[in-house]
Amino acid sequence: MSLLHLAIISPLILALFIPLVHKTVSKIHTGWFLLPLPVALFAYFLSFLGDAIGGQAIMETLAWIPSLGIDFSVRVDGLGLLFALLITGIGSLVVLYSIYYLSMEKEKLNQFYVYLLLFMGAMLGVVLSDNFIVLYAFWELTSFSSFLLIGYWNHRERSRYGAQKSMLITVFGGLAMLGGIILLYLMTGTFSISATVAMAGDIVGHSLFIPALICILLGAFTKSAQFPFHIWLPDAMEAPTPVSAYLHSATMVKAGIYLVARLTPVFAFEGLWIWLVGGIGLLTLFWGSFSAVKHTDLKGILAYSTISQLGLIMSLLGVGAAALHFPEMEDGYFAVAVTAAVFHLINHATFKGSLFMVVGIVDHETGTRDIRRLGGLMTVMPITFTLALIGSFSMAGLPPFNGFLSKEMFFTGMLRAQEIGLFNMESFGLLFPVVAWVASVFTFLYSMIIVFKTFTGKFQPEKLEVKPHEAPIGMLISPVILVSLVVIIGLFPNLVAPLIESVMASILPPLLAAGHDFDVHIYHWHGLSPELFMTIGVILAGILLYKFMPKWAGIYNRMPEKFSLNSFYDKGLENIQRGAAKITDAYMTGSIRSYLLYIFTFFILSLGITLFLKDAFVLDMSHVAEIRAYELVLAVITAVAAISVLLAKSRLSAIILLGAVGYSVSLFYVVFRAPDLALTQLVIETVSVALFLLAFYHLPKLGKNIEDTRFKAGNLIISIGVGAIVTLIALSAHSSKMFDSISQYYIENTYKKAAGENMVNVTLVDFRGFDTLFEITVLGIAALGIYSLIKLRMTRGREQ
Amino acid sequence: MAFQILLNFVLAFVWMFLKTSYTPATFIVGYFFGLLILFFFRGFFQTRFYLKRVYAIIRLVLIFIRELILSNLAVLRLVLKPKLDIRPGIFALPIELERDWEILLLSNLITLTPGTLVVDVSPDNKTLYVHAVDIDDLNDAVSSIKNSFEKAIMEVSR
Amino acid sequence: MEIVMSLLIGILFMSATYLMLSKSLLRVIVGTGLLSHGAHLLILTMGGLKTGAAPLLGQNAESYTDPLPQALILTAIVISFGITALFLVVAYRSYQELGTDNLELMRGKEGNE
Amino acid sequence: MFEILLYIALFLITVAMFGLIYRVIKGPTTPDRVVALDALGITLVAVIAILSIILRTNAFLDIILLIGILAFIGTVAFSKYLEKGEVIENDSNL
Amino acid sequence: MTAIYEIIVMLFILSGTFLTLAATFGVIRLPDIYTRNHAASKATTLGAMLILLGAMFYFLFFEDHFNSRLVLAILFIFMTAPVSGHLIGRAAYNSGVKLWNKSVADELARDRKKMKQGKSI
Amino acid sequence: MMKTNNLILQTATKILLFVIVLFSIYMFFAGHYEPGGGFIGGLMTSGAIVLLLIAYDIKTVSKALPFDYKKVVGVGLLFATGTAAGGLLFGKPLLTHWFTYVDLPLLGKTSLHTAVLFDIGVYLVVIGTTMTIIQTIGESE
Amino acid sequence: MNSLIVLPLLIPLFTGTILIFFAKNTLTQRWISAAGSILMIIVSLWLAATVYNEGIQTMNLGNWEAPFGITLVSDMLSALLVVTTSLIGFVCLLYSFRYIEKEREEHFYYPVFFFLLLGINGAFTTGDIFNLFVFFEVMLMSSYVLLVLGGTKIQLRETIKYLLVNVIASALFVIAVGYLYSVVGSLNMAHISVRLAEMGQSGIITVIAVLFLIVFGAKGALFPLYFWLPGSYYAPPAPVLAMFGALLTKVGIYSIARTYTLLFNQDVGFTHGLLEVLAILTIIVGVIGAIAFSDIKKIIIYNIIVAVGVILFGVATFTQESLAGSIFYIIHDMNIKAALFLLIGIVIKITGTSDMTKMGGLIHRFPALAWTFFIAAAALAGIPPLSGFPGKVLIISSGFANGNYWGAAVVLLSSLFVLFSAMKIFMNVFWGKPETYANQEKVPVKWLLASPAILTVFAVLFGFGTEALYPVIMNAAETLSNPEIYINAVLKE
Repeated sequence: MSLLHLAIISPLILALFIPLVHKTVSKIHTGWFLLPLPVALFAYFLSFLGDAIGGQAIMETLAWIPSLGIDFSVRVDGLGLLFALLITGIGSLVVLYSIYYLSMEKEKLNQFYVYLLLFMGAMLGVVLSDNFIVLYAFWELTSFSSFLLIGYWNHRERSRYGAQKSMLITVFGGLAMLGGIILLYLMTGTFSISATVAMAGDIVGHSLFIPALICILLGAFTKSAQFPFHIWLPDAMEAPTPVSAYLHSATMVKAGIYLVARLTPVFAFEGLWIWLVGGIGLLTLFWGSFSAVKHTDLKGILAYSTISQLGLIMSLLGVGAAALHFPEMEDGYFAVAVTAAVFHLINHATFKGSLFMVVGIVDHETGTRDIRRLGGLMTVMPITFTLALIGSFSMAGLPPFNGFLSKEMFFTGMLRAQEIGLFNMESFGLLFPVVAWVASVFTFLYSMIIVFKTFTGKFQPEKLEVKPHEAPIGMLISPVILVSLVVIIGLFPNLVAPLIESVMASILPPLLAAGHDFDVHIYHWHGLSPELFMTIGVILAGILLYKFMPKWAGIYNRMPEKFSLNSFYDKGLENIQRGAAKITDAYMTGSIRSYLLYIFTFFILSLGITLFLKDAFVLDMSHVAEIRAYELVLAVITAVAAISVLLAKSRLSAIILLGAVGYSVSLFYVVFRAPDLALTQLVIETVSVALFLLAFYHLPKLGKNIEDTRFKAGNLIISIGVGAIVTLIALSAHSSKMFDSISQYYIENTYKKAAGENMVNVTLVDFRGFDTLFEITVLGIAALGIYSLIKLRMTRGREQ
Repeated sequence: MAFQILLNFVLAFVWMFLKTSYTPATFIVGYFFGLLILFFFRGFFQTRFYLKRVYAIIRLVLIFIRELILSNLAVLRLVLKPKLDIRPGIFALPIELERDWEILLLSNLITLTPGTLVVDVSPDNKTLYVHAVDIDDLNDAVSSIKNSFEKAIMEVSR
Repeated sequence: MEIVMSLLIGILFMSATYLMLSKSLLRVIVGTGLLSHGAHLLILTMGGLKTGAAPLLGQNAESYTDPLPQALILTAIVISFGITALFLVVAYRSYQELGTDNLELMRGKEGNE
Repeated sequence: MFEILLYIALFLITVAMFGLIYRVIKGPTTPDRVVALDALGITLVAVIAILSIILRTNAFLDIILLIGILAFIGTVAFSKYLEKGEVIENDSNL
Repeated sequence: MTAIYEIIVMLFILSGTFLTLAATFGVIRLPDIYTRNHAASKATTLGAMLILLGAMFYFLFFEDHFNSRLVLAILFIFMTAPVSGHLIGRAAYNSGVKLWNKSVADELARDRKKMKQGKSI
Repeated sequence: MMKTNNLILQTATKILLFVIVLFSIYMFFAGHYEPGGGFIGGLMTSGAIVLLLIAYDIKTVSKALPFDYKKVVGVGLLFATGTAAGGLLFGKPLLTHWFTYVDLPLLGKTSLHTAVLFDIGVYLVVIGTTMTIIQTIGESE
Repeated sequence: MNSLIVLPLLIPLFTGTILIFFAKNTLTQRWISAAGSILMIIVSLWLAATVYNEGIQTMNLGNWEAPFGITLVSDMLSALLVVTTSLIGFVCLLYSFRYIEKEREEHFYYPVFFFLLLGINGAFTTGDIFNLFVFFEVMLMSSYVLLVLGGTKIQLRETIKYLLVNVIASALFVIAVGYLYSVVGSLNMAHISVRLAEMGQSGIITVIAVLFLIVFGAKGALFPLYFWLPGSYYAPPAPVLAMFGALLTKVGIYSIARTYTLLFNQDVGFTHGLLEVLAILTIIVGVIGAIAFSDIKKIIIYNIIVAVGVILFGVATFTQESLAGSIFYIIHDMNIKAALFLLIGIVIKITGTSDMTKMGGLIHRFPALAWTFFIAAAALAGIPPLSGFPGKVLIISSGFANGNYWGAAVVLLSSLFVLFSAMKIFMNVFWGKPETYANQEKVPVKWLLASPAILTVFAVLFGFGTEALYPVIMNAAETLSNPEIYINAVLKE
């Protein structure tokens, strides 16, 4: 257990103490006890920065299940470190923010912070572990903590709905990912991520490679809310805003990005990867930004915006993966997409985090997030307005903020995508920049909506439940810090360049090995490049669309709700449950007869087919005993009696006939030289008949045969089948006697070693006395059971 | 009677002691001598000499077996006769026996002899209701039972 | 003989199955009785029939019938007796409580009242 | 000869048993069946006795007594059931 | 000697068989339960007893084995058969089975009627 | 339902009972050598008690035989378990039986066998079970 | 010779018998049963340790050399299962003290409870195929009694179905043993294995193997034979349900695993292929059932069926890895199913219903209950690092490795639906607006919660401590996948 491990699980450990703290120190907001931890962790992870930038990865291992190759190995390299810093950094800010956001009196803070800490620890685990299984474990933990956080206000129907949805989708992805991991394991024989990366070249052609790739991408896509799995994210907005800011924009949803980045060196050699990651990313980018515009809930807009931004990063990673195919290309030609991805990742965390916090402030101070009820808040909340403005502009890709820089690089990457001379990119590559541009227009549009619909225009206090005013200073600290980062990075982007370089080294290690080094320089001015024109086009088109929004917004209504993915999910879930109920009800009739029919049918079919397929029926007459006439007669009597039971009309005759069968069976025991059996059978038969008679006093008379003919015919067929199968197997089993019975031993030793002469009885009390011991136990239990059954009559409804 | 038998056994054992020989043969001899002694001193007992009763029992059995065989044959004839001209019925049989086992014995004997079967006993144990396959003469049937079986049983018990 | 016995066992199983598929609880119980008879005879048949004298050393025979199946059957007989008894009581108690011995009327969707 | 006669006897008794079984099935009243059943029990004794001779074993002679006892108990139970509807009374003095 | 033994045994067995058969014949032929009961409870019993005696003699003669259980069985059957017959007859009567329509007397019914009246008065 | 006179049955039962019980005990002891054993012995004994129950009624019988049959089951199980476990005390496996031959007066050379003890357990359990079942069913309304 | 092996059987037998004598004295019954149960745990742990250190333990009962007498065999698998059974028995017993009504306690609840444990432990321990039948019957008879004890309408009705199905299955068991005996002339499983190996698996043996599958499948709730389970398990009170759900079906599974590894291991393509198909279908129908209902009892009951499928899928794959996975999973499932049933037992006691649409908000009053349930549910779904995970990973990976992609995928996806069904309970029962229930004050929640909490802690420890268990389980899996070990231990050749 190294310090690094401790750092990762420290949030989990602290989580254990939170309820205690909450209980004992109820006067102070629990958040304050929490805050030092992420800050300290942030500082701690900063200390790794030097190593990471120097290209060194720190590795610590802690044995968990080494026998299965599962170890809690932690590896800090550029990629991991970047995420760790995001998690702890934004975590600190969110905790600080939440202290002011969540009221001490009304909320169950202990639960909230426990979940939050769980999440923080889990997320650190995801990005820092070097073992797939451990990664998966933490991955699921993030899903669960997200589930709990979304359902934090669980008295709300929507919260529960959102929680369930997010969990279903992300856990589904998680499981798919687990499948992928296992497939990878089968190819590589290791669960270690770094080892897998090192073996990447060897497994490309493996038959399991593509399935593994798809499975893992399913995990990444669901987590990162890629189309069509994005539907959970908007509903996750039911969580308290700090949670949305933290989990659902800055960190958890980026776990998928992390996974894709992490496994790029493994899978990128497969063209499918580029297409899937790039294509799905682009689709998500477009769909997210397009859908964001129609929303009126600020958080809804932000949710879709997050989706679209995640798609953007994803598509960049996909396109950037092409760099691995062309190690001979000049530095950064395709890799620029990866650079853009990493850079945008950082930027997105800053501006989107701040925007969420701003929306939280607006919600907190006005009581609503509906832009139709908001407006003109600029004057009331000037600081908030400023923050929102900067954040939105950065998101829209306007200079001089950091969003502009990454947006430019994004265009570069997309433009270069056309030139990838592989996988039909020649023909369809043009789609990439086109879609990217269209999506950017919508991005611009919704960014503007966020700022201007909320803060400018007519102030409508009458639509608000509370009187709005500027937020308390504590609540503003966090967004201010984030926004300053937006500005600082916007102005001095090369501050983060070393970090990006180290991250790229993690994503594209083969290039590093091929002699490249990533030299990231980010420029504000590229000259009059196509990217610049594209940006200008975005702005112009965006403004136009904003102006004429009422005219064209109708197209959103053109898409019927029932074809939307959401209703697909809802209907699907409902239909699955209803269908399941229907199916189950259809065969679980509650009638024992149907169950027996299933069982007997299965009996007949499975054994019959096996008999047939295995050609198992043999008939060997060589060692059968001779038949005497009286035996035959006895057999006929027995059979007649057995069949007449079926026809018995009164219960007494049924019992008498059953007795007749029993007595004939005991006669068989006589004929076949089994005196003990005959004795026992006789007595038991008599006692049984007596029991039947005893019970008859309490039972109704045998009703008429109510069954109709079809019912009877069905029964008859099944019964004949059962009888036939039993007979056939008996004949073959007897014919394929292969060995002498072990009972010769008994015959020899009954007198010598057990001092008895009746072998059956000696077997019962001595050789196999154990059977007897428990057989009488069975009898004893039956006696107790019957006694209690008759004596104990509990009234209904006490238990159920 | 039980006392007499017991005494006889004791005497037999005493004989064995005296002879210091514990074989069945000695026992039988001892028993025989004891029997003799008992016979001679029978006047000292309130009850009859028990061997008499034994004789009565044997007689009863003999009567019974005779009846059994005879009436079995009768029933056989009845059953195998081509024409079924029987006249069955239930008749009441007043009895003088009192003890349970006597009644049991009587009814068993009645039942075992073909042609008659005890259907019920009256609540006061005074009457047996007997089903007969062929009641040719009611009084005949009653008196034959009373004369043969009941008397023989009385012999045994009294 | 084994062939005859196998056929007989088949018939026993057939009757048992038919009875168990009927609606009346009592018939079902009778069916289970037949079923166990069939099963017991089967073991005996499978052990080989009439391969020697009864398995008593007092018989002083050269060969004896296989005693092991007999011991097994004995155990099975006793067990099935216990079960039949319990079943019977369950049947009568449920007739008391549920007021019917018709199994079709006893469905009760999967435990719902 | 002895053997053959035994078999004949066995056969005849089997015929008798069939006759009784006919009565068991035919009825018409339940007591009829019980009567036949009781007789069947006794016939069974005879069958086993003859079988014992055929098989030349005394292993089954216990069964004869047993059947005797059981047939008796069975008949008693049946007739009590027929008469009272229940076999064992809780308290007959009520 | 063996031949004589065999003849003795066979005599018992065959006569027993004959009785049994006859009894069955009666059971089938006779008109009502009461009369059938006669045949069943006696002739059968006697037949079985004869066969048992035959078996006993067989084992006594040929296997030199005096089987006490066989004797006991004979006695037992001897003791129980009439009781069974009685019980069945009574059960039949009490459960309301009518006598054959050609029956000539039913004094039990008469007495019971009397008793009832006596009680009711 | 009118009361019936059970005199014949009851008297016969009194006599037959002893025959049956004696026979059952014989069966029980014969088990090791002849057909028989704990099961049949137990069942026969309970058969005798059943006969009593039929001939009389539960009240009378339980007055005459005041056993709690469930406890008889328990005792029987303890007997069987105890005999079985006895071997463990001597370092032998469970159910290891032990026997010897002794010369007893009158009875002659007899084998003493722990299997008989085990069989007594079986005997008791069988009686207990059968009687519990029959008695409770009989008692129930 | 070590007498340790019989103690897990003798102790419950003895305790159960003693308890018969104290029927009316519930307090004494509780003390005795607690003592017996604890003793069982100690002994079984000791046994497991011995097996681990010294190899397979056997005892030739009555000192009759194998294969002539009955041999008890405790290999690692059976020892592990015995340990788990004893633990769950103890926990359910503790729970029963406060959950079971006095009337039931006075009517032989505890003795029969111990006989049930006896039957289960016996079935796990015996090395004789017919003796297995006897133990099955002990177990079944106890389960009938426990199921019907109380005599409510639903109990009676469901007992009839349960009884009938099991009577049939038992009869089939008997005839299967008969067939097998006819062919190989032996009952000792190791000996049968030897003889089967000698003769090669002829067609008839395959048929018998399928028959055994039907027999055990009916008890273990395999696909077309499981219909009796949901209804029957619905009827009894929670601790009984927990015992049933956790243990009974596992005996069937164990038997399948035992026979299909030790006896019928030659025509694997057919027999194990069939088993595999059935296992997958079992998972599917289980999942369908689990998501179909809004009754919490039923949801968990259907989850039993899912688990049966998963475990048997591992058995069907028949590699050492997959068997290890199945063993991991079976132990996990016994533990967690017991926990879940005990938990919903508390919920039902509090709310007086088992319909989750009629409840809500329990988390506010009973947070500990809610969180225990949450963790248990996560463990049920096989979320790492809880107990279900290692088994599932092993089963899936060996499924993939053997080219059974669809089967493994079904196993994988079943987790999702299992989680869904369990979380549905969590959200509907524990989340939502708090409501008040008539019984909520009267239920001794703290006491009752102790039992499932213990089990849940086990589930957590099991997950984290997988490494500690790993050699033990691999030991068990090795014995299963390599019958020679078992045979040599039993026949000592």
